[in-house]
Amino acid sequence: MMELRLKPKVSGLSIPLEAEVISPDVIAGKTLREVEELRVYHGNRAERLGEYFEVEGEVAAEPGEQLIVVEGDVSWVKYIGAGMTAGKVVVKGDAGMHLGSKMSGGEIIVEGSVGDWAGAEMTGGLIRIGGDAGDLLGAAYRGSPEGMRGGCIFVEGSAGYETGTGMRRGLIVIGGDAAPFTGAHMNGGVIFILGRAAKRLGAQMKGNGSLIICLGEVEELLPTFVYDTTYTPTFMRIYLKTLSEKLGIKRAEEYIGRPFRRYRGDRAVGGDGEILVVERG
Amino acid sequence: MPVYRSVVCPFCGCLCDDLEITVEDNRIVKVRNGCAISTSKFLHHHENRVENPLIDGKPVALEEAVKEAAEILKSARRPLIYGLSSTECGAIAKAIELAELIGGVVDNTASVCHGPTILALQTLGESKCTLGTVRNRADLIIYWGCNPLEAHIRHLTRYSAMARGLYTSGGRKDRYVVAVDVRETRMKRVADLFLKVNPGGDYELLSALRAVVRGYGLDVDEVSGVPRDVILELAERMKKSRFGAIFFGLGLTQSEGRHMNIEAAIGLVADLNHHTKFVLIPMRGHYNVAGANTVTTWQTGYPYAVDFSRGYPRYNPGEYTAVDLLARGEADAALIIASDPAAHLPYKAARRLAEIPTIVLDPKRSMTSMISRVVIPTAAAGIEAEGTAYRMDGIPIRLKKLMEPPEGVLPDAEVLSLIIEEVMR
Amino acid sequence: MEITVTLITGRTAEQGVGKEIGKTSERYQRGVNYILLNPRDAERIGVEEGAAVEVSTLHGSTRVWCKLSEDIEAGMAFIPLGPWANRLFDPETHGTGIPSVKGVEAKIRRAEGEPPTLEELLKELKG
Amino acid sequence: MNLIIKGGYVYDPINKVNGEKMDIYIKDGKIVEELPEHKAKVIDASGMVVMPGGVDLHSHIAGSKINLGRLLRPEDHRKDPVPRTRVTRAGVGYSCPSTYIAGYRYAQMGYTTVMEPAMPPLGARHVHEELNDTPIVDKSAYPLFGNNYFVLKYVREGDLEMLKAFIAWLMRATRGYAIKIVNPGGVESWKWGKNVDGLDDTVEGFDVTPRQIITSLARANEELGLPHTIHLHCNNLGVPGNYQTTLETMRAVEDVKPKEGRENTLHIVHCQFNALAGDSWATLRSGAPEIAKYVNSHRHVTLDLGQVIFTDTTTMTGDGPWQFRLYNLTGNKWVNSDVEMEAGAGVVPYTFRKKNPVNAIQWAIGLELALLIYDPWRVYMTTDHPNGGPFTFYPKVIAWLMSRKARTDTMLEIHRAAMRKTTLADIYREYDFYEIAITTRAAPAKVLGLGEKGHLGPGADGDVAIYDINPTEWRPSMYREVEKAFSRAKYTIKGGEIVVVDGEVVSTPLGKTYWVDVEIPEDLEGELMKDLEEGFRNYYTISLSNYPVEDAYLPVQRRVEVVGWR
Repeated sequence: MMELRLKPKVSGLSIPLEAEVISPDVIAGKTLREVEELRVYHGNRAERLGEYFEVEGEVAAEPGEQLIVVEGDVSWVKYIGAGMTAGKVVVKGDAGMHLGSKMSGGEIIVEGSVGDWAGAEMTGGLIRIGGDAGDLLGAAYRGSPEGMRGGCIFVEGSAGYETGTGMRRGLIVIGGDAAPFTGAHMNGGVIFILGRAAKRLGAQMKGNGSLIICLGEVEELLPTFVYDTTYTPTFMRIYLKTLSEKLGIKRAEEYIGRPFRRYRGDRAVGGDGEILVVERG
Repeated sequence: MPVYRSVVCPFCGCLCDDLEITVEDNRIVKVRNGCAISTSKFLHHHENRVENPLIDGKPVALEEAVKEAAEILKSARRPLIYGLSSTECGAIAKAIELAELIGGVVDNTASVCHGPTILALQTLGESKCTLGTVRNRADLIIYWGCNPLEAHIRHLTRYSAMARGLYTSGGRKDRYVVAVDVRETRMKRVADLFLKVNPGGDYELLSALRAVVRGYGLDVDEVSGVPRDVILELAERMKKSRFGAIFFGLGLTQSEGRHMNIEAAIGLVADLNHHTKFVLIPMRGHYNVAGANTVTTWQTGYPYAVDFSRGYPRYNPGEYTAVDLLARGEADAALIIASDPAAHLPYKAARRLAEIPTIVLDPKRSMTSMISRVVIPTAAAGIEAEGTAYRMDGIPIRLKKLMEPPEGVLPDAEVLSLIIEEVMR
Repeated sequence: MEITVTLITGRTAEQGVGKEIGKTSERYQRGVNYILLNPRDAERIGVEEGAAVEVSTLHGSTRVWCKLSEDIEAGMAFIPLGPWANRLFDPETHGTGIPSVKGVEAKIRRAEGEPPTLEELLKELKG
Repeated sequence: MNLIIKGGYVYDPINKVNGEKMDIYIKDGKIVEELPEHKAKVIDASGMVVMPGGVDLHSHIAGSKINLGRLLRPEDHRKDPVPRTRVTRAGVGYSCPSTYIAGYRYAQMGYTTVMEPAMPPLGARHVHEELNDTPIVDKSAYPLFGNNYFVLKYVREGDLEMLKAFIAWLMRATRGYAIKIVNPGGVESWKWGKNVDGLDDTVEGFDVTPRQIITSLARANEELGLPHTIHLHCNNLGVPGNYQTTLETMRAVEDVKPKEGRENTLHIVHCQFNALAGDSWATLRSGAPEIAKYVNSHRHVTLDLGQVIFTDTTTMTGDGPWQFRLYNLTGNKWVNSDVEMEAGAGVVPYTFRKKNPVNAIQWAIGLELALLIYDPWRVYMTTDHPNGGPFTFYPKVIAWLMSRKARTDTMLEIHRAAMRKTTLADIYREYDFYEIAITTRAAPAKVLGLGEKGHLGPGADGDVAIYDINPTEWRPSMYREVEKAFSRAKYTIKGGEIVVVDGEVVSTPLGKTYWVDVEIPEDLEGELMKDLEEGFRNYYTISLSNYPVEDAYLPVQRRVEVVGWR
């Protein structure tokens, strides 16, 4: 891959910068000069990317060959990698809102934490977040019937409210704690929670194979989820192995062979989704 | 001395329109039919007024204040226009035009009251009706997380529990009334059934009711402090009613769960429509907060939290809402119209208003006006200026002008027009 | 002595009446600078009707007058919305635009001094 | 400004001009016989089509219902953001466009008159406020009558005089233009969660039938001599087999005598939704041939299409029970809104899919109606915006009407039910430009009774659309060109002012609002007011005196005076 480096010239802007141009799809095929001239938006002003970042490195011909490395904290930059279809973006610090929203392919790695709406309505690709995720990770934007429709998000730390709202397909793995309403309106897809799951998990979850797997403690389940059985699902081994091997979550393997309590719901919507909670001990 | 009849009260979302106001020497001397708050509003409208346009607390000419306001807004990168729920629709329209012109954000106070109701509606829809439909038909009325006795004082008698109508000639005795709240309010005395729900437990209770209405059993003894039997009985009563209505307030929107609480209520009501007729009506607080949402929606497609920084409207509560923009330190200038966010928003957000150049349009002095760079007094809509207001159920009503505003004081819409002209200059 | 309660905010008719006279009016200030406590809770922290109490949450603290009533049950407290209450709340809206101002955990104890006046609040707000 | 439109191929069916090369003169906003060239701006229209400005008699563009649609659908707006320009405001488009954008986009297609067809009287101010923010086009709104308490009361009492007085009063109170009826009786029953299932069902709580409501209102309408006929959304909309209800409805008013100078007494709206045959969704087929057969042999009926477009749209009607049905069919989000004493509404997002057999049949039915009814003066192109699809797809519908190839190409992409369950594949008829001019402007203007609209004769409003397509060279196989030309008018002229050039809005005057004013005889008015006062006191939640819309809401108005009683 060809590596393009963006070094922030400023830090901690109070008015965030909107820079959906930080995407292999936009940058590939341009000259460095053209990359500097790309439009970014600071409040109501349209400005040059080059005013905010030093641009160096190499530009690839195709997005799939493009690696973009953002060197530093850019929690003040929104829409990094939004809508990208291929290539790779690495952020060596925090990133702002809407990171990788609506992306359909490629990979984004954030070493720090991300703001709200990361991976919202994404349909493919991989997002890895080293720190914490904000609210509405992989969620549907307001009014949309569907959130994440494919791809994978892995957060090492905790995830905020309404993670995976309206999720239809794909995988979200939360290494730390999950805030309330994780998996709300889920209608397909899988969410793993390794830390503590807050209440209202899977609220208004419909079914369609929706699955929330809790490897940590669960604060409280809604009264509209009903205990079904305790068993050792065979598919779990495959999932846990995948987490370990593909995402590097070695501790997932500890849960192989462990029994899970299965709850079905959400009956409030006549749903038939599943929450699997690992048996303690 | 002129007596105005059928006057519309510009205080709360009830917009009662049967007031009789007596005016003597350009002063209101008598109010009939008004509630305590309404009477206070009319009788004291001349007190605590902003007497002069001010810049940094010093009296200036209107032109100067307008010029300063335009200057501030023009040079800002992330200007916020906020308030708008206690003025008439013409002013709201002008505020949106101005926001568009300066590439700013326009938000209204719905974002901190019934914004969650709108978020829920955008996910699920909503079954609702005008208040007269409840008056004429409802035989079951539930007040959930709201207290009309404090906030919508004539609601019970004009529109709901006590009102008599086409199929409810017996008034209160033709109805079963339920109140649900986290504490025992005075509504307990009004209701046939009062349910005390644990704080933050509304979502669970609504979900449980919904599951029961759908025909599921309930495997737990109680939900959020309400015993199973009570839940089963209430669900049955809802299904058996001929026309049911749930009124709800900030007890649902501002507590844990926020829009998800409203989703649970909307879902419950939608499900009940498979058994009978059921509606859900938010108790909108400020008299024209519904109008602020309505006008913003027809002009921009979105009800509040609208960002024009990229030339076209974008919408995202949590990102473009006033509390968030201020608390994150994003807004670099603010124009506040007919609202007092410095007194009501969380401190961190209020603090930001004091840090940035803030402009206030308000008839009266407020916390916000006292920390603002520019203050422009305006005529009180519904007393000194006419215009449209939308009732909590969406009915548009014409506010009346009963008297002249103080010398040189213009309505909000006209001041905003002057600012727009100045910005375009 | 300090107790932990669940704090509720809201509007009251009295606050509405005062607000319509004016934000600087005596009646408005009286209508919003208090906390409603159950007498048993008040006893636990050793305050009476009319005493000043300090209310604090994770996000801030404020001082208000204490009003006692059986209308509020022990373990809960009520403050009308306004410039005294707004110092207690988290501005975080979790992607909704609305802060959570009902059902917040708060600690209450007897206050050292009197509650701030509106002028003092203003001064502080201006920084 | 004076204008001369030179050398275009003019289609002006009201004046029987069929593609003749001629010049059009506009002076002070009106069409005139002739103008000296040096006193006017000249627009060269040679090689182009010149028509009167388009007239849409049924499009939900203003008021609480469309605004609920807007409120409900941020995801729809995000697909189509519209930035501000030097002359135009920002907004959103797609299925629920913001008011400004609706005005611009109509003008961009060469439309200059648009009617909002469902105004709940209590929400009349809202409708007018939105119409005032809908620039360029002239407009009006039709108040809802079919489930109004006073209408039901006077129908039950058989008191036609009071019914007429009430109609006259409500038209003035709401500044309305025509009598709109939506699922008569059904919407009232829906307030108890019920519906009516046909013309002779009894309305819950009132001892009247839909048949009585329709015929009484039609009679009253014709006796009053209102400019338009009753504007009816039939019972049983969206129910398989409902074409029979539609036929029965048409028969029900056969003996209503039309007002002088008019042949028709009934306009059936978005007929496609009411032309379903078969007895379930599985056995659904087209009922359009039967309806067309009836319409072809009876002069008293006009209808509009409600053409389906394959896209994601937002359905919204005053027909609450139908919207509840649709919600149950789709599981999509659902808004219901009942209006005390008068009306109701519902909103449900809906996607018409090419591969869905029902949608494919619906698509074909709309076109069948347009093609099987011989007289284009009685069938009008609409999509019932946004129900069948957004109005911005009109050029696509025009292409389907004008080109069998366009229809065939679509038919090949969609579910075969369109071919098997309808007659569309067997229809060879293709509209020409003259017929398009009839169905999109001349005929709707005529049926609305708008004498100054829909034509280019002297005295007409200076509303002109110029499309960059040469009719002498055009062939039906070139349907994409016609679609393109009608999407972006070369020029749109409104009231003598150039508002669109090359498909871009260059000026945004505020159009006028039409309303009908009928004077009520004094004694009758006295009796009516007594009744109204009692009704309002007992059942409404606003005072009678706060009900009528003030003149402030109609900054540019055109009052159409009607002598209702002679």
